[in-house]
Amino acid sequence: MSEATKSANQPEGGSKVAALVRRELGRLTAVASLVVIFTFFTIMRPVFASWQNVSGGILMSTTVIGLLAIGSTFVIITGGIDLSVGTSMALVAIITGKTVMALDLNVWSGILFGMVVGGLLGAVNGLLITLLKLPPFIATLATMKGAQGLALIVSDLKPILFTTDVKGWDSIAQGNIIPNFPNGVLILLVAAIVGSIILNKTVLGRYTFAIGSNTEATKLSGVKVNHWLVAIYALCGVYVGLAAVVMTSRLGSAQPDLGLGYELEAIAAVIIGGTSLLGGKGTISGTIIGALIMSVLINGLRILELQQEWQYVVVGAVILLAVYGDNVRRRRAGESVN
Amino acid sequence: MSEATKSANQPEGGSKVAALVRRELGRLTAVASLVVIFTFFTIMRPVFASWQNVSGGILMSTTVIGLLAIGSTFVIITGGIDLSVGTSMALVAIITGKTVMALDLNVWSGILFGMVVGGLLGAVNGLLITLLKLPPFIATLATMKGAQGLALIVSDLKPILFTTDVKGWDSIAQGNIIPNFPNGVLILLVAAIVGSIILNKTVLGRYTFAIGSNTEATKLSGVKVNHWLVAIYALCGVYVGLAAVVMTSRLGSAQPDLGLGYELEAIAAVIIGGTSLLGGKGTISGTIIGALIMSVLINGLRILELQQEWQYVVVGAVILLAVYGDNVRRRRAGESVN
Amino acid sequence: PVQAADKTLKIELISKGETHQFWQAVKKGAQDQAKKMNAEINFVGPAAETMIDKQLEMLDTAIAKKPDAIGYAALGTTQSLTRLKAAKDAGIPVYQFDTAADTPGGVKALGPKSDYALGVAYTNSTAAGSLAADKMAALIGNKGKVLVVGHSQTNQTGIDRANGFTNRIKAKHKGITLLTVQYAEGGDALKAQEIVSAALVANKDLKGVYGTNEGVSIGAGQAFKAAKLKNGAVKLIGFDSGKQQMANIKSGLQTGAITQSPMGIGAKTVEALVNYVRNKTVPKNLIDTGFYYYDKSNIAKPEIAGNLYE
Amino acid sequence: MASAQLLSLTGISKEFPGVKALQNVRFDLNEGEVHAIVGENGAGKSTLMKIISGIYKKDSGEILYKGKSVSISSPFEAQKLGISIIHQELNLMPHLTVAENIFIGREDRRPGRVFLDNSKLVDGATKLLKELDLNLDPNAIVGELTIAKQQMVEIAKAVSYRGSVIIMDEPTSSLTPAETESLFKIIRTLKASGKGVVYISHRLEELEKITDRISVLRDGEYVQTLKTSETSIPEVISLMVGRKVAQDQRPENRKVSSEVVLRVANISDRHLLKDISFELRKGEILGFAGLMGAGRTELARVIMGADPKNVGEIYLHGKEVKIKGPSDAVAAGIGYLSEDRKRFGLLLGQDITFNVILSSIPRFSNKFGFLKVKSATGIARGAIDQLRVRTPSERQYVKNLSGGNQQKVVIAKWLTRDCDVLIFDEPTRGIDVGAKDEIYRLLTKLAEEGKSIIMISSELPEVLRLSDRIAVMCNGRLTAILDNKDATQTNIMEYATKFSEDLTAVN
Ligand SMILES: Nc1ncnc2c1ncn2[C@@H]1O[C@H](COP(=O)(O)OP(=O)(O)OP(=O)(O)O)[C@@H](O)[C@H]1O
Ligand SMILES: Nc1ncnc2c1ncn2[C@@H]1O[C@H](COP(=O)(O)OP(=O)(O)OP(=O)(O)O)[C@@H](O)[C@H]1O
Ligand SMILES: [Mg+2]
Ligand SMILES: [Mg+2]
Repeated sequence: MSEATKSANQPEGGSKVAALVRRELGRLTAVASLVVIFTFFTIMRPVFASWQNVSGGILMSTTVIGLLAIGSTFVIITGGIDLSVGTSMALVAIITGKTVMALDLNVWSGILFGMVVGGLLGAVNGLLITLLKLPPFIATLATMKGAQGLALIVSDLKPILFTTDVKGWDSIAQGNIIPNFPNGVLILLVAAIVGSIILNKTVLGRYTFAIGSNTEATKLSGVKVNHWLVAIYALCGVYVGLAAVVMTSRLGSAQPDLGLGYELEAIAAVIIGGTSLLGGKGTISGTIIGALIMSVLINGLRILELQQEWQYVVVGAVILLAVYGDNVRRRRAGESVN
Repeated sequence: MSEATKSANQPEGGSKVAALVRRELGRLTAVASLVVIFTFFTIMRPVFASWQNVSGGILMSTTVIGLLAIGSTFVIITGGIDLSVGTSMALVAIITGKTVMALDLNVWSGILFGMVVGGLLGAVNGLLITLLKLPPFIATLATMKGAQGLALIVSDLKPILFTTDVKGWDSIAQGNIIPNFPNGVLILLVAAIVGSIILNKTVLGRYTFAIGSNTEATKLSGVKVNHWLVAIYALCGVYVGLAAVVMTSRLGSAQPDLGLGYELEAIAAVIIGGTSLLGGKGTISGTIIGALIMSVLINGLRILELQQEWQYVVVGAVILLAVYGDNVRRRRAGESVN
Repeated sequence: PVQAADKTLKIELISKGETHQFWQAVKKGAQDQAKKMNAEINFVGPAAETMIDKQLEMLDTAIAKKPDAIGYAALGTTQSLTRLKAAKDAGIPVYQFDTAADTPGGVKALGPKSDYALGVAYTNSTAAGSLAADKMAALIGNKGKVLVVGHSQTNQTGIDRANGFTNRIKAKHKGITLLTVQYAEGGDALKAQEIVSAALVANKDLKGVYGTNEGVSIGAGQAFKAAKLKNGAVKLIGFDSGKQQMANIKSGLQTGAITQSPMGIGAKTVEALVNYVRNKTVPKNLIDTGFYYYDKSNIAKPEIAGNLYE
Repeated sequence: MASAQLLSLTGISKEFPGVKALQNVRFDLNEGEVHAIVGENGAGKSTLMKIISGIYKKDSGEILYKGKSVSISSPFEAQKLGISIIHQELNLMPHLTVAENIFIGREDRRPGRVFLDNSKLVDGATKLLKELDLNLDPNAIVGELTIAKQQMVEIAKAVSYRGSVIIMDEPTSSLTPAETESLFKIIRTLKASGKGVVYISHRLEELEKITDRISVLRDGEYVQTLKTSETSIPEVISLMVGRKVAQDQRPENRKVSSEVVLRVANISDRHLLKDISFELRKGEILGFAGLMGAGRTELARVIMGADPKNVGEIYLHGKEVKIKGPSDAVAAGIGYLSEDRKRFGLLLGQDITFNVILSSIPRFSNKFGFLKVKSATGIARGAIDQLRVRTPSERQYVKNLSGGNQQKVVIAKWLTRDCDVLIFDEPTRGIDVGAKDEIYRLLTKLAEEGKSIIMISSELPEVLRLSDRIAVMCNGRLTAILDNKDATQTNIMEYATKFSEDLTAVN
């Protein structure tokens, strides 16, 4: 409600690029928080800023949560939530691990297989929500529990090892197509760009926003909301599948019990990144920055050798500050705060 | 939208009692799910229905989650969420344990102290949400982390043992004012009734619904929404404090790391009980039934000695069925399904 | 190169957890030893023992910091191999504690020599479980129903403690009936209490309960209390120590428990690393720090008390 | 009149719990015709339209579309047939842009049908908006527009379907006369191209300008269909209401005391308002006139503390009051009825009683904070009777009420609060003539009882009829305060368009 509002409503005019930059990277305070945190740690311990730590420590540890968070962004923009991403990731990892080992799949088929299985699990969420008309929280809580159990059952409680027969499984995340740049980070980057394109340039993305903005109105406009919701949850699942693949590659194995709790970290990254739980708005770039804030913070605190219990407290405080700072910026800029 | 709709919207006429029964206990399918599950286990293992199991097994194991869920119900009806209830409970337990031991407080002062500390923590959530204008998800995620860390720090990572000096701490939950009826269950019952009265009969309850229905309109009607929100989160905190007291009494000690994840179970109970995450509606009785469904189920599966991994799957499936059944009933009755 | 003795060595210890008492005891043992030997330790661990990826990140961070030595307790037995190799390539010696990396079998498969680590200071959890089984069998006269409550279905130590017990019972004490193993994930005392309460209802003739960590043991004891069992009516063998468990053993609510030597684990690891860095003394490949059964009768004895923590 | 029949409905009935919304209603529509449906609030107009557009299922009756019997079971099917609707309550996606809203579900795609062709979308919207002569930026975010502009988006959207039937359910309720005129131009174009328009409005004077026939509903029943050329407004009103209602009056000479209750001094905000000062006296109705966007709503929100002011003071009974938020304003005795009842007025998911007592809950509770349910129910019942809210009971959910009846519930809320100063922002929006008349009488009665009233309205006859004095705003400034006897529609419009020397933000 200030003069700054105007610019937000002005016609884009020719400058589409500017609009995109504004929309996708203009989340100044979030970026600012990131820079402040990064600089702080670098001053405290210069080794923090070493490429080895940045790529192998910070960026790599953003990959799994980052991928889950990209998927969750879509779901949250529709006004929904997916609590199952963590345990579904474990289940996909187990199923993919078993299948890759049993059928001796090559790396590419393995990746594809994981994404398909993830997509199917996501579609199940979508179907439960649309066909049974369950609130997303309940539907995905149920699949969260179900996936948790199934991962243990299918794996027979044992991790699935990707033995060296599966040539190159390691290098999915840890190889370097670009020298000194881990593939896992590359995957995250590409996945984020693809996600951003889907969200902003495709029909699916448009309906993601529309459903989150006003489901009833979208339905009344003749959009097959249920179909699209299934597609959106399936897309989230595809990202979960990719996260599972990256995780197994990082670990060299599929762990049946690894994933519970990750849903909350993913959702936190999405929301720190400025996407509203109420639906209707959000960006992938914000989500990635949100995920980065978390992993920079945790990596830095580890490097500073802060004790775990104090880390919790600091992380809590920084989440508050980062989101509060972002709110202040947006209020100044006249944007609405969720 | 059928003829069955009538009863739901018709004027009450004289029969207030009938209305109350309809409102508070008429959640037929949820109750029905409960009865079906209960009957099933009783047939499988008659000992399941023994009073010893019902009181000491099922009801007792509903106490902690039940209390957290009652508090969460208020918050969720406002359209908010409280992710901090689990770790706050641990923090309250530790602080109370330390204080009771250090000052040699008697049982009553100890209970009161726990509830006050809980209330203060809840008020902090409320203040973060209203003063800093943070989304409840973020504010309580931060306090969740903060409380987790503080519980460990304050306790110095060690459980606080309630030595026998604290006369009667055990009997807070495990004594029997009413023969054969554990006090813990009595506490839950009283807390639920008090909660239900607050929610339905008092100004605070009315504002809880109003804020959840339309915060803007409530504000423009002259209601001090921020004040009431702080009060509501504080009330949730009081229930968290009571849960902490009951938990320490059941364990004879305060565990610094026990509580994480309980928030999700509490929220699940609330939502299975028919309260909408969108805010504006909900009941305490529904929440209690939701919590009971979960604990009956888990207790029954343990008695049947189902393997842990299968328990997850069954719990997931039953959550789906229970909520779906309830939706179907409500649609039949013409009520809206969030 | 042999380091000057006066330089304070920096040692990174990556454990499986940080905020549990057991790990705090390991940390204390390591710290005390480090002080004696002019070294400094940084002790870290993930929030939960399922979080292998987090632990590996910690390992990465540790290597990036280029310390003089690393101590590592493997959550992922094979998953850490590339990191251990990286450490070796970077010239950082690694000694393992509690659980060894290598192949899925952990310590058993460690064999004569690990490629990337100098060795491991550990507790033989399977043997500890077996000892608990023998004690239980003796306590209940070799027959009746026994419930095992585990603290993790997937954590190697948890599995070994449970399997060590059940396998021993099945092999040696055939008169005993084992109920399905139940799990209080993460050692949640409240969940353990509920599990044992349910078992007491379903099995009036339950003779014994074995809990695989401190939280579970506390919960089981509280379940006995809630059911108003006479002390000793159902035997309870727990694991680890802690104030409440020790109090329960003294009061007779709990029969006994197995304790490892967590401080010994910490101390031996630091000792091995410092000696290697300073004096090039190659440490023993396997250092078994041992475990003990304790009950009311021997809880105060120095060889036991030294391994208990409050 | 040889034009073909587009729609023919016979024997339509629809029942909601406790409400017979429609009973045996008939209606027909020809090509190139504008057919109005009128009736009191809750008469069943919107329900009938929702049946035609596939949102509600009829209980019985038959629909012929272009001579063929059809069953319209979803909005999608209605669209396929060529029936589009502008809903009474806005149905837009607030986070999306104007262009995105207009073409939702039918967006231009690039070859391959996966990627959107946004520039084509924007071009299409630009062309459409130009064709309809609507002053809207296709890239504006809809949620940031005023409701009037949002209404225009709805209109553009409905037209964009290019169907043969367009239903307009109170399209002008938030439009100014000028915008209404441009809507009429659109309707005439549609008509000329052979489309049929169903037109619902409570502004009956519009009917003479635009409609060919008028059908009257009363209490869910069909009353009569009249040719516009052969009838008169008073006749229509008496068919609707069952009695005569006076129109275009001026206030009888009321005595307004000289006591100043509210004084607003030099208020400006960062956005629009510039140096506004006025006084409101005891027992006075002060009308606020102006074009859309003149800043009347913004002024009201600033007085209420709902939006921040930059400079300026507010005095009540001569004493300055610091208003930091609506609760301060309400506590000081100022009540505000918002122009957007759905967003700022109602708890849609709660019942009438709850909504009526919302701003006075402390009055309905004892000192322990317990609610006095009986007296709340009593008040609600009283309000329902007084304002003639059409509802089966005071426990009805507000979302189930017709639009006009919802408005009455908001009014009831403020009557219950008993404020000294009442700000009514478009109080008769969506209200039928009969009820309007009641509200006029109510406002007059309140003023006579000594309340001071600010009435913001875009309907000049209404302003002239009720106000003792009329304040006119333009572009965030107060351009005149006229005594009623000096005011005419012409000079009000003059002041309402008196943009200052610096002609900045002319829309
Ligand atoms: N979903 C619903 N549930 C219950 N009652 C309803 C519902 N929708 C409408 N009604 C009732 O049906 C009647 C007709 O409502 P409708 O909205 O058609 O009136 P209307 O003629 O459009 O009035 P207005 O001029 O106020 O818009 C009203 O009494 C209303 O309360
Ligand atoms: N929430 C908002 N965000 C941005 N601009 C706004 C907002 N609310 C109002 N405006 C702008 O403020 C100006 C004044 O609007 P306001 O609603 O006060 O006018 P009004 O005289 O009441 O007219 P109306 O008849 O439309 O209610 C308009 O230009 C409008 O676009
Ligand atoms: Mg209507
Ligand atoms: Mg206005």
